[in-house]
Amino acid sequence: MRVAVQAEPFDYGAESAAFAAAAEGAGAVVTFLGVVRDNGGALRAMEIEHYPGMTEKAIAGIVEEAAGRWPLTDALVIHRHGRLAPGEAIMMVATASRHRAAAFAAADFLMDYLKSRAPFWKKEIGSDGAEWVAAKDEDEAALGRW
Amino acid sequence: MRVAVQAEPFDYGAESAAFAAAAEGAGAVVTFLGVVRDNGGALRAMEIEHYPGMTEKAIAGIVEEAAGRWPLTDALVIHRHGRLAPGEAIMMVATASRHRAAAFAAADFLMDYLKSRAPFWKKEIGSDGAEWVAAKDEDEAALGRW
Amino acid sequence: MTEIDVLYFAWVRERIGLPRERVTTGAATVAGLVAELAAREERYAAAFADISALRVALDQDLADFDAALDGVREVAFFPPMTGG
Amino acid sequence: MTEIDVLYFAWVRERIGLPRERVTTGAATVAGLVAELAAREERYAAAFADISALRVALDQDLADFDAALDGVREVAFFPPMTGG
Repeated sequence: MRVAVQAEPFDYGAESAAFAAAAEGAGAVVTFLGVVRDNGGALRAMEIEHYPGMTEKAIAGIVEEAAGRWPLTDALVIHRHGRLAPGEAIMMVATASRHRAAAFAAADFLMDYLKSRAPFWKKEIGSDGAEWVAAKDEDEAALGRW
Repeated sequence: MRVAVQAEPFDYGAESAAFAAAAEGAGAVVTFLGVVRDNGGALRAMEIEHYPGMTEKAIAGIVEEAAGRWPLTDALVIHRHGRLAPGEAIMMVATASRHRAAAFAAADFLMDYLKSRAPFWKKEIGSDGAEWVAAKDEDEAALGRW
Repeated sequence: MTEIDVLYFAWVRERIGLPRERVTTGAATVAGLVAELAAREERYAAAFADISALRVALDQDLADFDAALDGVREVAFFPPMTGG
Repeated sequence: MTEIDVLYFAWVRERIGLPRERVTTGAATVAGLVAELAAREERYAAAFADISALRVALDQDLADFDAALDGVREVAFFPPMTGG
């Protein structure tokens, strides 16, 4: 299980390949990659603020919760902070399990919880100003699925 | 949208990276990788038989069905046939969409349908003989989720 | 009477002992064709003993056993699929 | 009276105008601390005007506004999170 919170870009292909290669005994690997959308050209940059110290702790807690609910052989979370350009990767999640249902459910769960329970805040820098992204009711509601 | 049915190995990391790089406008990419489990050392090889001609057609139909249900910006299915060793990648699926829920649901859907509706048959070659893998009731039941 | 290509996969292929053959049949439906094949020899009877354990495709599309063979050129018999 | 580090993030930080400060307080609960802060200046009052739009963490764990401050060394206020 690995959690990385970093300003630097990460190599999604290389991380995915290394995760799969290390997933001994797993029959199923699921990955999720989040990318900054350009909103039809209106977005110049995305600023991601976080709470150093709490971020790593919160994500580790979410991963632990997932590992308690599904028989995972491994899990990975990488989340960036700082200034990102449209098209750049924000974060990725990977899960490995013997069976596909557990790998899918755990990755989906991790995303729902990272979205609403890890201390990150997104600000969109557009051509006509900057705005904090508002949390969506549907994101909070999604937690009720688990 | 790309479908590949092949005996040759594929490069999961490179395929994932290329898929993500081409996913213009998508905010979310989900991949699934299926790997041959070694069943605690009891498995020597996995033979995958398929129905040339129908296989490509059936997978293309499943991908089309997924694209009709969720707003996908792209999708990829690679499935191998022939003789595979434990630890080798059998197949992968990738989906891209603006939002994570659609990317997750479509990848999960593709896996359920590829499992039970694409003409592949697995045979496990063990130290004490060979046996065709039986379809599981739960795999057929999984289709009812959609 | 028409000529149809009949294909077998996985354990159906192994039980019958060949991957495909050309069959001359007067059967109107898949079930009729199955009855003709099963009557041929013990290995066919064994392969078709339990229809519920089999699937059928007509010209590479999944079909039912009561489907008509009208205009069909290729029939395939196989066990439930186990891809993914 | 005890000393507590108070941290602000995202628009709470922007509205108050600083990322963290050391606060001397006699408040027993988070809600008590919020009342003290809101009474200070207009920018604090603005930041804490709608508590339902805020979240709080005590020593880096999410908590409720009626939680006690007993032994807490770090309190953070921020809007609902938008990670992922």
